[in-house]
Amino acid sequence: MNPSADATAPPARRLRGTIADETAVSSSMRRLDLELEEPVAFQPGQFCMLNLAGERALVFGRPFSLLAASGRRLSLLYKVVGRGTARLRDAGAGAPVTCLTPLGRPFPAPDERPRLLLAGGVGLPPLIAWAERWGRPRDLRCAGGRDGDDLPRGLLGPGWRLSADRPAGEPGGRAVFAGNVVELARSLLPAGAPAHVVLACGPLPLLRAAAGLADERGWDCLVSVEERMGCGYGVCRGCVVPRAGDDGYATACKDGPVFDARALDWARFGGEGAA
Amino acid sequence: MNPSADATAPPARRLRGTIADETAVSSSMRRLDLELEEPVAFQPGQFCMLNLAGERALVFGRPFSLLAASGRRLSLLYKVVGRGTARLRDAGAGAPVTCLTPLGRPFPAPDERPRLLLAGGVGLPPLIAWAERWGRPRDLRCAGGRDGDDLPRGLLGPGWRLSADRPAGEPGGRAVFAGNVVELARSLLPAGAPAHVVLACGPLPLLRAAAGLADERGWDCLVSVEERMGCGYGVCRGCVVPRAGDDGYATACKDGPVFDARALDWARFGGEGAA
Amino acid sequence: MTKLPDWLAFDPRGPLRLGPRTFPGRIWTASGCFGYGLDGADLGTAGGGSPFDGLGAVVTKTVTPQARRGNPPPRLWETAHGALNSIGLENVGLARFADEIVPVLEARGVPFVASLAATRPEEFGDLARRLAAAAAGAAHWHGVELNLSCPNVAEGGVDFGRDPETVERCVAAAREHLAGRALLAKLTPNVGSIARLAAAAARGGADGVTAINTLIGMDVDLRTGEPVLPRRRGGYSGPALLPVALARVDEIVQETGLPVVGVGGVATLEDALKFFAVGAVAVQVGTAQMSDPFAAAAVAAALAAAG
Amino acid sequence: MTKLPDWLAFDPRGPLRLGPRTFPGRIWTASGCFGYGLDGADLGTAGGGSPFDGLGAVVTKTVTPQARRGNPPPRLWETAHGALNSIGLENVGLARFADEIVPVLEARGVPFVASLAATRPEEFGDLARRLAAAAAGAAHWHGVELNLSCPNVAEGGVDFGRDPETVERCVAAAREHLAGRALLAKLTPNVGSIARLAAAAARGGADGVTAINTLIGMDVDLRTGEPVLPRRRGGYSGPALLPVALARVDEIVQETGLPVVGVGGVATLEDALKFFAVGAVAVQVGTAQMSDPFAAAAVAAALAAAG
Ligand SMILES: Cc1cc2nc3c(=O)[nH]c(=O)nc-3n(C[C@H](O)[C@H](O)[C@H](O)COP(=O)(O)OP(=O)(O)OC[C@H]3O[C@@H](n4cnc5c(N)ncnc54)[C@H](O)[C@@H]3O)c2cc1C
Ligand SMILES: Cc1cc2nc3c(=O)[nH]c(=O)nc-3n(C[C@H](O)[C@H](O)[C@H](O)COP(=O)(O)OP(=O)(O)OC[C@H]3O[C@@H](n4cnc5c(N)ncnc54)[C@H](O)[C@@H]3O)c2cc1C
Ligand SMILES: Cc1cc2nc3c(=O)[nH]c(=O)nc-3n(C[C@H](O)[C@H](O)[C@H](O)COP(=O)(O)O)c2cc1C
Ligand SMILES: Cc1cc2nc3c(=O)[nH]c(=O)nc-3n(C[C@H](O)[C@H](O)[C@H](O)COP(=O)(O)O)c2cc1C
Ligand code: FES
Ligand code: FES
Repeated sequence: MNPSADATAPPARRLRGTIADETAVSSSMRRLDLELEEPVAFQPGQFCMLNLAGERALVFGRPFSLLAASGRRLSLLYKVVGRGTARLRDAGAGAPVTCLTPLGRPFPAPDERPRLLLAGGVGLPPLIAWAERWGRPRDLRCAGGRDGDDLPRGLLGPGWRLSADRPAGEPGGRAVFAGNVVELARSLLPAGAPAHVVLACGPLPLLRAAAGLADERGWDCLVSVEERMGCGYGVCRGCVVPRAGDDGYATACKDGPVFDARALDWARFGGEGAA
Repeated sequence: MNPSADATAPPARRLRGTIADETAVSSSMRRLDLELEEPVAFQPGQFCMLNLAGERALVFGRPFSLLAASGRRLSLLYKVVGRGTARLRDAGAGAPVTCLTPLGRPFPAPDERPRLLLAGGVGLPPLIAWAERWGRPRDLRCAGGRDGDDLPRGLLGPGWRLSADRPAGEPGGRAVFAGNVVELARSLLPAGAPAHVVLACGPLPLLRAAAGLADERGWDCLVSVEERMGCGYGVCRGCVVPRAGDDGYATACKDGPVFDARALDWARFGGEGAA
Repeated sequence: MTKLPDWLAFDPRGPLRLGPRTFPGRIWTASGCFGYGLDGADLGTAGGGSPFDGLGAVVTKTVTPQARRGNPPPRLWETAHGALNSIGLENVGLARFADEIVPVLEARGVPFVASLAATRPEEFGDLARRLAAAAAGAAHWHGVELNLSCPNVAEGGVDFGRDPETVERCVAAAREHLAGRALLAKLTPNVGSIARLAAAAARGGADGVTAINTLIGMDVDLRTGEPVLPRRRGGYSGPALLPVALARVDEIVQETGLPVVGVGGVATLEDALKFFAVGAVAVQVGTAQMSDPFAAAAVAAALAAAG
Repeated sequence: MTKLPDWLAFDPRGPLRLGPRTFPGRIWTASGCFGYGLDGADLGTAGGGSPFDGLGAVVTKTVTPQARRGNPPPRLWETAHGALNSIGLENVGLARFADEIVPVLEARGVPFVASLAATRPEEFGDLARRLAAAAAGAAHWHGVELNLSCPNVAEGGVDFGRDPETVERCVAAAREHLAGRALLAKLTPNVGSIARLAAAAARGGADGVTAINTLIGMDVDLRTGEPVLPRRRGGYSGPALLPVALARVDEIVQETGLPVVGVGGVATLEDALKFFAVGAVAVQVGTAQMSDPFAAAAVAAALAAAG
């Protein structure tokens, strides 16, 4: 099964803009709204390369999945994990940015088969966007977090099932499954459940477990991978993931970030993200 | 004549603080008020090494003469001429700074002889501070600018005579002499005028002309020099000026910035500042 | 910058004559930082335009005799003031480059310089011969840049390119097959005298040299105490490099007078003008081209607009 | 950083045994960036304290056989990510250093390493002999660092320090007179293999090496098109250098296993820990010590406080 190659999204542009709004949406996630030069459109699963402009620019932009676009307003969800995301958080409204977008191959539009959405951590935005655009009641949507407080509940409609490794209280009043998101899916779709197409986005262990589940059941599975990126548009070969079938690599930014799980060599897949 | 070696100012400290206030005081000069950890004292002619703290720190601090101190509040005058001063201006109130102060040998306290104060451009603050602390009516105070609009008139009491290379209108309502500040002094103190001790601070051409005037008349002359600085406290030998008598160098930061004009080798003095 | 400085010894807005070729401009992209000159063609800005507008040349990703899969990830690491890379010369190999990429560049009218690397002088000759045969009629193929300085491959690589005699032999071997094309040798800064390497390249018949390739650099992950790159050390590029690149270009120009294409840390017209000031005849944009596909085109546009 | 990482191979808070000496700590100041260890003694902070608190050693400004007046100004230039210097080894000469400075350092109890430079191996021997004689009883004089790598002097300087055989002979000449003191050779990064230089220093009898001295760098004044430094090129130091210094230290440790004192771009405890991670036994603070006299002391304090 192929991620959309013939994406209907327009070719990417490098747009200037400013930070319009920045706000916490959970204990660890923040929403960033950009106001860009021109209206933007995208397909769920695509991303942008975002950088501050001027003196505070980073050497490389940072890849962020696209959550929503409306006119010239573009929205992301992000977590502060290092220097770049800290600088974004501290930049403040009005800070000038540059944004190369939309990039990469999206999750395909649905066919008649039900989808199993598996989203963890910063893997949420593309699947929230997908569900918003294309979700149907028969699709199963699962979002996982560390303690439940880190899930942006305001953005997860009632259709979403939640899990947490170590569930805290129940601030959102919604039941949270204790375990990871793939365990949640297994509990809801025991052996013999009808076939689902898996769409997974999150840290590597989640993708690995999702691919494992799909493999077991003989389901199709699409995963969106995360790799450190330099360019985001295919020229630097910095963002590679191991390709199945030969011992070569595919780029996360241009061949992906969405891949058929069978197109990747999971044995060689690891490194820093595996921790 | 020696700049004060036995300064009564306390030894320098490296203090943290924030930008308390930043405002334009003329067409080209700005006033910066810092709020520091501890109260500070200084002698006119001394300076600080100022840097932004945190991510916006420059590789080196920048030297600025001290204009005034009151409690933990320290004030400077500055001109935006490059990257560092632009960054200071843009940092905004509340921005964290570090400040090593007070540094260098000050202008000495007066004796019975009248003083001729010659200040140009960013050479104003130490002489404003000197006049405020020690000025007497018999001292002649001259401040020069490019067009008159660049003089911070609000800080120059009625005792100051003003000059401008190309006088603009008369916004301050005060007569402005057309010419440089040394020409102004010559017009006020023609040959045969009583001896003055010259205190000069400003760009190199001003210092050179001031030293020339003093030499002609046989007056004592103290000049405060500007050099690019690395450390400000004597360890890097980056800020040197040519010493008279041998072919060596003195440091502007520790041996100066105030020198007896006769202690410097004016023939070798030049380089970038000479333009 | 709205006016070109009057100290410029030549007008950098004009075309560049280098050996037997005339390049349409003096702002180029650097090898490995803009792929094979294919990606990015569909990118735009709010004002329209293409990343290729005004470029004097695209130096394509280095190709080797055989395809290479490169090093395992992570291959790229941002440091506070630059970037580390350890791509390991991943490339499609000369055959696919000549057969599949050159025709597209030619059809699109992209002026390009092919970057070649090998591990023995004869191989450089072989690469040049094969490319010259395959691309004989390619009007937009202006020349070859011999990458004698990649720090990220085990065999050959930077050590190889530190020996003047080897440099001379590699250049001479390629020169033989490249009549009518400009030939540049790309030199490493991880060496005592880069001018000696440049002189050796000239003896081998190079029309000029490109300086510099990356410095050797490293970073450590404080959570693990391990190098961030699996191969420990990699190539250091980006803004931090600019003063080093300027010094190395200056050294070559002052000591040899050869035409130098400057590269290292260039992101703006001001940066490029510094290279012209020390005598570079053209300038390449590398790391900056990765963070903004329009970086080189913007420098070229600013240069063209400067009065 | 409130906890030391558990991957550390040794406890960097302890004293350092290097050759025949035990240094009180592993955070030092770098030569040329903290004068002769005299200035700054009267500086304080709001919390009290002195810039010398907790320092393992001050490496004094390099001294030469005769006093030198150094290069004409400007001698220092800030770039976007580092600093260029062309001080030109201005110094008081060995005699005044031994007679006037050593006694004060000794009286104040400042642990110090004397940095020496000359232009011929015999002169290094001579410098060492004279210093050893004059400072025979100095308990706080821990050792000598031979500066084989200053880029800012016409004679000798960096070219001199690029030849392994010369390095070996300089070290051997000094070693003879330095029984009971630690002997370090400070190496240049402007070279192909720094490990070969380190190995040569070890053959000459060095107890370890210091790496790195400055890279060759340059900047241009866009108003004039001229180099900002009168001697065109100078030494590049500061934050931009950190990845290069780490790589060079790593290269030496991996290839020779010698004790290395790391220097280049260190400003924080995190930076220092990266050097410890690649195997450095101590770390020097250079450019950062200029912008903040308490930089090295703050790193030492943070290290001491880390649990
Ligand atoms: C296609 C794609 C889409 C992404 N979408 C989002 C998103 O919607 N929201 C979001 O918060 N993050 C997203 N990420 C991850 C995000 O790009 C990184 O968190 C960010 O680049 C970290 O930058 P930093 O400077 O703060 O961290 P750094 O200081 O660079 O690194 C800090 C930590 O983050 C890890 N890291 C750095 N870069 C990446 C990366 N590209 N992928 C995985 N781990 C990384 C490092 O290993 C380290 O642990 C996405 C990544 C990719 C490749
Ligand atoms: C003892 C002393 C006291 C000073 N007092 C004041 C003051 O009270 N107010 C004030 O505005 N400025 C003062 N200066 C000058 C001030 O330090 C410089 O203007 C400032 O460092 C420039 O920093 P920048 O990064 O903006 O400029 P840069 O980008 O570094 O340089 C821009 C321009 O400024 C010149 N310049 C840079 N540094 C110096 C310097 N140290 N001396 C002379 N020219 C320099 C450069 O040649 C260049 O033309 C003083 C300098 C010294 C040495
Ligand atoms: C990701 C990456 C890949 C590179 N690949 C090559 C290459 O294949 N061949 C080559 O000659 N140089 C390569 N370089 C070096 C650049 O062409 C350039 O010489 C260097 O990065 C310095 O310029 P910069 O600071 O503008 O990036 C690469 C650099 C980077 C950052
Ligand atoms: C102003 C200045 C003067 C220096 N003088 C010397 C010197 O006399 N002897 C020496 O061995 N190194 C000298 N160095 C090099 C430093 O000791 C150090 O090796 C280099 O600057 C890299 O470290 P840093 O990035 O921490 O500054 C000097 C560096 C600077 C910036
Ligand atoms: S990030 Fe450059 S190729 Fe993918
Ligand atoms: S600025 Fe360092 S000695 Fe004066």
